Amino acid sequence: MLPFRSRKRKKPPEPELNQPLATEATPENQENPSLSSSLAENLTTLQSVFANCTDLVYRELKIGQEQVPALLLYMDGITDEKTVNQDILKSLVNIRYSNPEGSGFNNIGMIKSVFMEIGNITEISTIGEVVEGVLTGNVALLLEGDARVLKIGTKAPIGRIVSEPITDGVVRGPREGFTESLRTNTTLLRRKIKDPNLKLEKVVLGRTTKTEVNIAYLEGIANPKVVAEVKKRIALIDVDSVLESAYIEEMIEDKPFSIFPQIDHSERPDKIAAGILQGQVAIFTDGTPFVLIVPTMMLHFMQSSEDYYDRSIYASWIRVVRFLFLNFALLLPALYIAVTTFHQGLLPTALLINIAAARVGAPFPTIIEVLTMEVTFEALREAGIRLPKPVGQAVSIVGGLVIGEAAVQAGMVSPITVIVVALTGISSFCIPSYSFALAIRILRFGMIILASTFGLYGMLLGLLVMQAHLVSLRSFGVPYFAPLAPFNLKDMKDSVMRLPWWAMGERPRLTANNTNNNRQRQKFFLKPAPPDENG
Amino acid sequence: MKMDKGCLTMRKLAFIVVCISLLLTGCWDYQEVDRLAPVMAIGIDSIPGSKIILLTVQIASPEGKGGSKRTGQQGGGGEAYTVMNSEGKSLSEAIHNLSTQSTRRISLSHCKIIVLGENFAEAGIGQILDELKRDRNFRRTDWLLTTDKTAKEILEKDIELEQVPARGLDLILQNFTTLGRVLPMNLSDFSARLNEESKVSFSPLVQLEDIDKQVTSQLEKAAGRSLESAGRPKTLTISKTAVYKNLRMVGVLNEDDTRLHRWLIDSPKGSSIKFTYTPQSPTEEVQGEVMLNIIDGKTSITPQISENGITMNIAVTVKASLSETGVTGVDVLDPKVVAQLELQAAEAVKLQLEHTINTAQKEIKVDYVDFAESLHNYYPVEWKQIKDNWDDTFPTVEYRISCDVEIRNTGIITDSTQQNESEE
Amino acid sequence: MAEKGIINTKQFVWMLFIIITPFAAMQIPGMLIMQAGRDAWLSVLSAWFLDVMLAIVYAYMGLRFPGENFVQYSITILGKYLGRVVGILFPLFFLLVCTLVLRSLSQVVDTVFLPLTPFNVILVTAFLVSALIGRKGIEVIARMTEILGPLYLLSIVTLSFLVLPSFHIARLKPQFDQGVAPFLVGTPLMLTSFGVCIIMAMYIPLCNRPENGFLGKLSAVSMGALVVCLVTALSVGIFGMEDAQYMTSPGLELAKMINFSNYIERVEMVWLLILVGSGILASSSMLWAFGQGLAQIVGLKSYQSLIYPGALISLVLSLISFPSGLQHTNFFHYTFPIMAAFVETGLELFLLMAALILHKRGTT
Amino acid sequence: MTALIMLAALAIGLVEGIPLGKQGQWKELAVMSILLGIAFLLVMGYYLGLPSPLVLMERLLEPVGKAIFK
Repeated sequence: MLPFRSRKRKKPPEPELNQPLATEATPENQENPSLSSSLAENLTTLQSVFANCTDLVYRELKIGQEQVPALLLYMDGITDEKTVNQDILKSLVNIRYSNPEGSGFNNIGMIKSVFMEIGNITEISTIGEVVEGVLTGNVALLLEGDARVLKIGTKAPIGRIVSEPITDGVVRGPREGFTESLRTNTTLLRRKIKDPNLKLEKVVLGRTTKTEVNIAYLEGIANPKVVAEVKKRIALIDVDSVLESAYIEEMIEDKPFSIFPQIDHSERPDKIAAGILQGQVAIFTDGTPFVLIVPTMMLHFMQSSEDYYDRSIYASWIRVVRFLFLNFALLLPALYIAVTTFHQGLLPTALLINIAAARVGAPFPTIIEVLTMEVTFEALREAGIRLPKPVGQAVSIVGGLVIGEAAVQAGMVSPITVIVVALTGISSFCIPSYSFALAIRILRFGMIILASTFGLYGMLLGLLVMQAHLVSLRSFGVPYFAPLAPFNLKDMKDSVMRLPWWAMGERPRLTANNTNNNRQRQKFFLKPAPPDENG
Repeated sequence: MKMDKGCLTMRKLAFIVVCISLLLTGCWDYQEVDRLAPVMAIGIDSIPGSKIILLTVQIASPEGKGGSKRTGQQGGGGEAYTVMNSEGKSLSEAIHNLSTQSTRRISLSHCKIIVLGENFAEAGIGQILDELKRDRNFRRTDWLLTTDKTAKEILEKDIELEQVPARGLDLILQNFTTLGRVLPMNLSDFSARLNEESKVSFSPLVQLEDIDKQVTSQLEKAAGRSLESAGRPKTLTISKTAVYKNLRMVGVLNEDDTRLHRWLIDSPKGSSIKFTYTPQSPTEEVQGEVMLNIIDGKTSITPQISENGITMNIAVTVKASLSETGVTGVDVLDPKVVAQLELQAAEAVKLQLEHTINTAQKEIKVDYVDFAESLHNYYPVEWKQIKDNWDDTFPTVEYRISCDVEIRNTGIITDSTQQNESEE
Repeated sequence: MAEKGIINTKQFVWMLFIIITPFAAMQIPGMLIMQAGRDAWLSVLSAWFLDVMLAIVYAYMGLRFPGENFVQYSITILGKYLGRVVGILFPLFFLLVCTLVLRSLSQVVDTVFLPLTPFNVILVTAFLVSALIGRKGIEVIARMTEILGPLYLLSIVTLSFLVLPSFHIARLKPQFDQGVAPFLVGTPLMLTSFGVCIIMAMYIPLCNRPENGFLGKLSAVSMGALVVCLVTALSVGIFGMEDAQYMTSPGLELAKMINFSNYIERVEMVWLLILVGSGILASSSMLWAFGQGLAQIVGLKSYQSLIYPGALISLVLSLISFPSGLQHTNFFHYTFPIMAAFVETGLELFLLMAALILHKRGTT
Repeated sequence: MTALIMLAALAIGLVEGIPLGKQGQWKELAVMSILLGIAFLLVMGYYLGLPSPLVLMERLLEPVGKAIFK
C-alpha cells in the first residue's frame, strides 16, 4: 500500500492571509548574535563564518584624526569596484574630522549622515545581517567601538545588457528583453508602468541561494484575492535554493501532476506589463530573465505579444490559424492512423488509392512508422536545441535528410507518413508558448496510441478526458479554459480573436478586480475618427 | 470538494493502468490500407431459374496507379483495376466467397456503383436490396444501374480517360444529377420509390455500344467506300432507363422517353426542346429546325378527382435559351416571332410528353410517372379506395398538359448572318 | 451539501440540451417514425409542447422549495421514510437512463466504427470515461457541455443543410394519412425521451439564478426538439417513411447521405463523434445525478465515491439485461416509455399534489 | 466477464474506499460497499441464471407498452 502513504503527509499549516511575508517570518533573529563593539572580536567571528572564502576582501583602514580602526568587508566581484574605491574609500580616508569631545571617532551614524557619498546605506547590527549583506553584494563598514555596522549598497551591475529576447520573438514590438538581474527587470517594468499603484513586494526565497523575488501587481486593478493567494503560496515555500523561476512555478501551481502548464512566463517586459495592466500578478525572480505571470488561462499560451501590435484583423486571423494548427499538432498523426487503418471508408476514393499506392511494399505497419518518425523528430528537435549553434544546424540538415528523402528512398517509411510528421512538426512550432507546446507534444503520443487501438472512437475518448481535465483546471482561482468554458462573451473580445484596441473597453473580468470600477479601461468605442466629410 | 493530493494520484494511477491494459489488448479493427482491396463497383447477375448469384467486383489496385512513385520498389505498371468473380446463394455469401481468391481484405466502403444484370433484374431484386441497405459498408448514395446485358460485361469494360471504369461511371452519373437527360438513381431514392404507393422505381440503363462501328458504317455508306477505322472498343453509354415494378424490372424506356420522364418527375432543367418552326404568316417561307436549351424549369402534377374520374393536370414551365435556329430568317429580334417560337415549342413539348405518358399507360402499363404519389398526396382519403386496383385504373387516367415556354435569351448572337441555303 | 459547484443559466441550458441530444443519434427517431409515420415531426412538436408544460411544474417546485432538488423535497413533503422511498426512484431512473443511453451509443459505435472490436470493450470504455467526467463534478460537466452543446447544434444544422438536396418534401405528405392515432401515440413516446431532462430539478438548486429555470428549460427543449424534429423530418423526406422506420439510427444514415458537390462527403463519422461525445457527457450527468441523489437520501457528506460504483452497476445492468441489440431496442420501445412516464410525470405530479394538499413549502 | 466485473469492483473499492476510510467517512464507505455489493450480486445472479431487474421490469411492463405502441 505504498502509494497511499503519501496521503499521510501532513499539510503545512495554513497561513493567515494577513501574515507577514516570508522574509520577516524567518527565525533568523533568534539565533543571530549581535555584533560586539570590539572590531577584533567581530573580525574573528566573521572570519570564522567566511572561512575559505577567498573572494572576500577585508580592507582595514584608520579613519579620522584619531585613527579609529575600521574594516571594510565586501565580496570581490559582486560589488562595484569603482564605487568601493572612489566613493567609499575616498570619503573614508579623507575624513579629517576630530571629535571635539575627544572621545574618539566612534559614531557610525556620523559617517552615514555626514561623510559617506553614497545613497543606499542602512545601519545593521547582527552578524547574520552582515553576512547576508556582504553576500548580496553590499559593503559592510565596521568600526572599532561601535556595535553597529553600515551596509553600503554597491551592487555591481554585472550581467548582460538589455538585449532582444531569444524566446517570444516578434516582428513588430519592443526589442528589449529581461536580463538575469532582478533590478534591471523591475526597472524595465517600472519604465512602462509609471504609476505608484504598481507594487513590487520583495520576498527572499531559498535558504542557501537567498534569491530575491519580487511580486509585482497593480493595486486596484489586480484581484486582491489573487494577490493574497500568490503571497500566501510563495510565503509557504521553504526550499534551500531557487535558481530559476521554474522552481517557484512548480511550487505554486494548482495541479502539480497536470500535463498542462498552469503558469505562463515571458522574457518580454511588454508582455508582463500588459499582463499586469489587465490585472495579473507577475513574479520576478533574481537570476533569470523569465518572469512568471499568474493567473494564466489556456488562451494565454496561444497568444503572442505581437498580437496586440499587429492590426486586429491580422492578429485575429493569425490566432485562428494558430488554433487550427494546435489541433493539427495534437491530432494529425492520430487522425492519419485512425483514418488509414480503421476508417478507410472515410477517405475520398482517390486519396485512398494514393495512400495505398504510397504504402505498397512498406515493411512496417503505419503505427510503427508514425511512432518512429515522431520519435525521430523529437530527437532531432532536442539535438538541435542543445548543441552549439553551428553544430545544431548540421544536425537539422542531416536529420532532415534522414527523416525525409532517405527514409522514403530506402523504402523504410511511406512518403505520406513523412508529410504527416513534417506537418505535425510545423504545427507544433505554431504554438507560441514553448511549455504549452511540450504538453501538446506529449499528448500527441497518447492520441497516437489511442487512435491505433480504437480509431476515431479512441481519439474521441482521449479528447473527452483531456477536455474534462482542461475545464477542471484552475489557475489561482481562475478557470483555466475560460473564457471558452465557462463561456464569457465579454472576455471573448481578446481570445480566439482580438478586437481593435478601441473596442476593448473593459479589462478581462476573470483576471481583473471585479469589486470596484477599475474594470473600465477606457471609454467604450473611443475612436478618434476623421471628421465627417458630409457634415 | 478539496481533494487530498495523494488519493488523487492513486486514482489517476488506477485510471492509467486500466487504460493501458485496455489499449494493449486492442487493435481488433486495425487494417493496413495497402492490405485492402477497395471494391469500386459490384455487378450482380443470375441465371434464369436458379437462385445462384454471380458477383463481379471491380477492385482498384494501387500498384497500377500510373506506376508506383517510390523508386527502387516494384515499379508500377499493371492495370489500374482488376475484376474478380464469385458466386453464392446471396450477395453476402458471394462476397465472402471472394476471400478465397483475394490476398487482400475485400473492402466495400468505397463501392459507388451497383450494376444489376438484365436476367437478375427481371428475376427480382428484393433480397439484394435488403442486403445493400443492411450492410454498413454500402451507402445509400451508391448509384444503382441496370444493364441490358450482364453486369460482368459492363464491369470488364474500360472507360476512356478514366483509369478505373467505376470512377468513370460515377462521374457520368454525377454529371447527370445537375444536367442531363437520364435521372440518376441512388440506392436511397430507388428504395424510397419502391416503397411509395405505386411500388415503381427505375434506374438508368447502362449499355455497351459500338459507337465507333456505328459512325464508321454510316460514313462508309455516305462515302460509298470502306473507311479505315482504328477500331476502338465498345463504349459504355447511359441513355435509357429501366423501370422496376414490385422489385422486378418490367421495361425499358427509350432515349426520348427517358428524357421526358425526367422532365415529368424531376425537372426539365438541362434538357432541350427540338421542333420544326413553321412561320405564322404564309408570306414567310423559312422553316427551320429550332433547338432550345432549357435553363430552368419546373413540372408539377396536380390530380383532380371529379365525377368523370381522375384527371391529372400537368403544368410545365420552362425557361430556355435559343441554341440554334437551323436557318436564317427567323427574326429573333421580333417579339412576335419569339412568341411564336415559344408557342410552338410548348406544343412540341406537349406532344412529346403525351407520347411518354402514353408509353407508360399503354405499353409498359406501369405508373412510373408519379401519378399515384400525387394522388396520394392530394387526395389521401379517396386514394384508399383507388389504391387497390390502381394498376387497372392507371391506363385510363386522363391527363391535361399545359406548357409554358419562355425564351430568355438567344445565345450570344441575335440573328444569323449565314446565307440561306436555298438562296445559293 | 456535497456539491459545491454553481452553474449559470447558460450552462443550465446547454446541459439540458446535451441530455436530449443523444436521442437523436439512437433508435428513437426510427421508433418514432414507426409509430407516427410521416407525422413523426409533428409528434416531436407536440411532445415539445407537453414537455414545456411539465417544465412549469418542475420549475415551480424548484422555486417552492428553494435550494432543494426533488430528492430533497420529496423527503420534505412526504417525511423521512416515505419521502426516501419516493426520492430514491429518481436516482435509480437516472441510472437506468445512463444504462440505456450508453448501451445504445456503444451499439452504434460498434456497428459503425469498430465492427470487429468486442462490444463489451466499447461499453466499458464508454462507461469509464463517462464515470471519470461524472466524478469531476457538475462544474466540469457544465463546462464541457458549453463546448460540446454549441458544436452539436452547429453540426446538426450543417448536416441539415448538406442533405437538403436529397430531401423530397413529397415524401412527408400527406400528413395524418392514417388519422391522428399514430401522431397521438408518437407523442408520449417522444415525450418520455424529452422527459429525461427532469434532471433539471437536480440542477436548479445549483443554479446561480434558479428563477430562470423555466426559461432555461424552454430554450433547451426547444433546441432539442429542433434537433430531433430535423432528424425525423429529414429522414422521412429522404428515405421515405417505410425505409426510415427500420433504421437503427436514422441520424447516422442521414449523415451518410451527405454528398455536397462531391467534395464534402463521407463525413458521417465526424458527426457521429460529436454525437457519441455528447452521449457520453449526458451519461456523466446521469451518473452525477445518481450519486448526488443517493448521497442526499442517505445523508452523505460527499457523493464522489458513489460515481464509480454507480457506473459499475449500470455497466453490469447493460451487460446482463440485453442479450442482443434487438432486446435493447424492444426495451427502449415498449418498457422504457412506461417507466419514464411514471417517474417523469406521475411522480412529480404526485409530489406537487402532496405539496399543495399538505401545504409544504421550502425554507428560504 | 464475471471475474472482470469482480476485479473492477475490487479495484473501485480499493481506490475509492481507502481514502474514505482514512478520512473517517464510514457512512460513505458503507454506501459505496453496498453499491459494489449490488453490482456483485447482479453479476452472480446472471451467472446463476437469474434474470436482471431490467428483464423483470420488461416482463411486467412490456405488455402495457405493446398495447399502447405498435
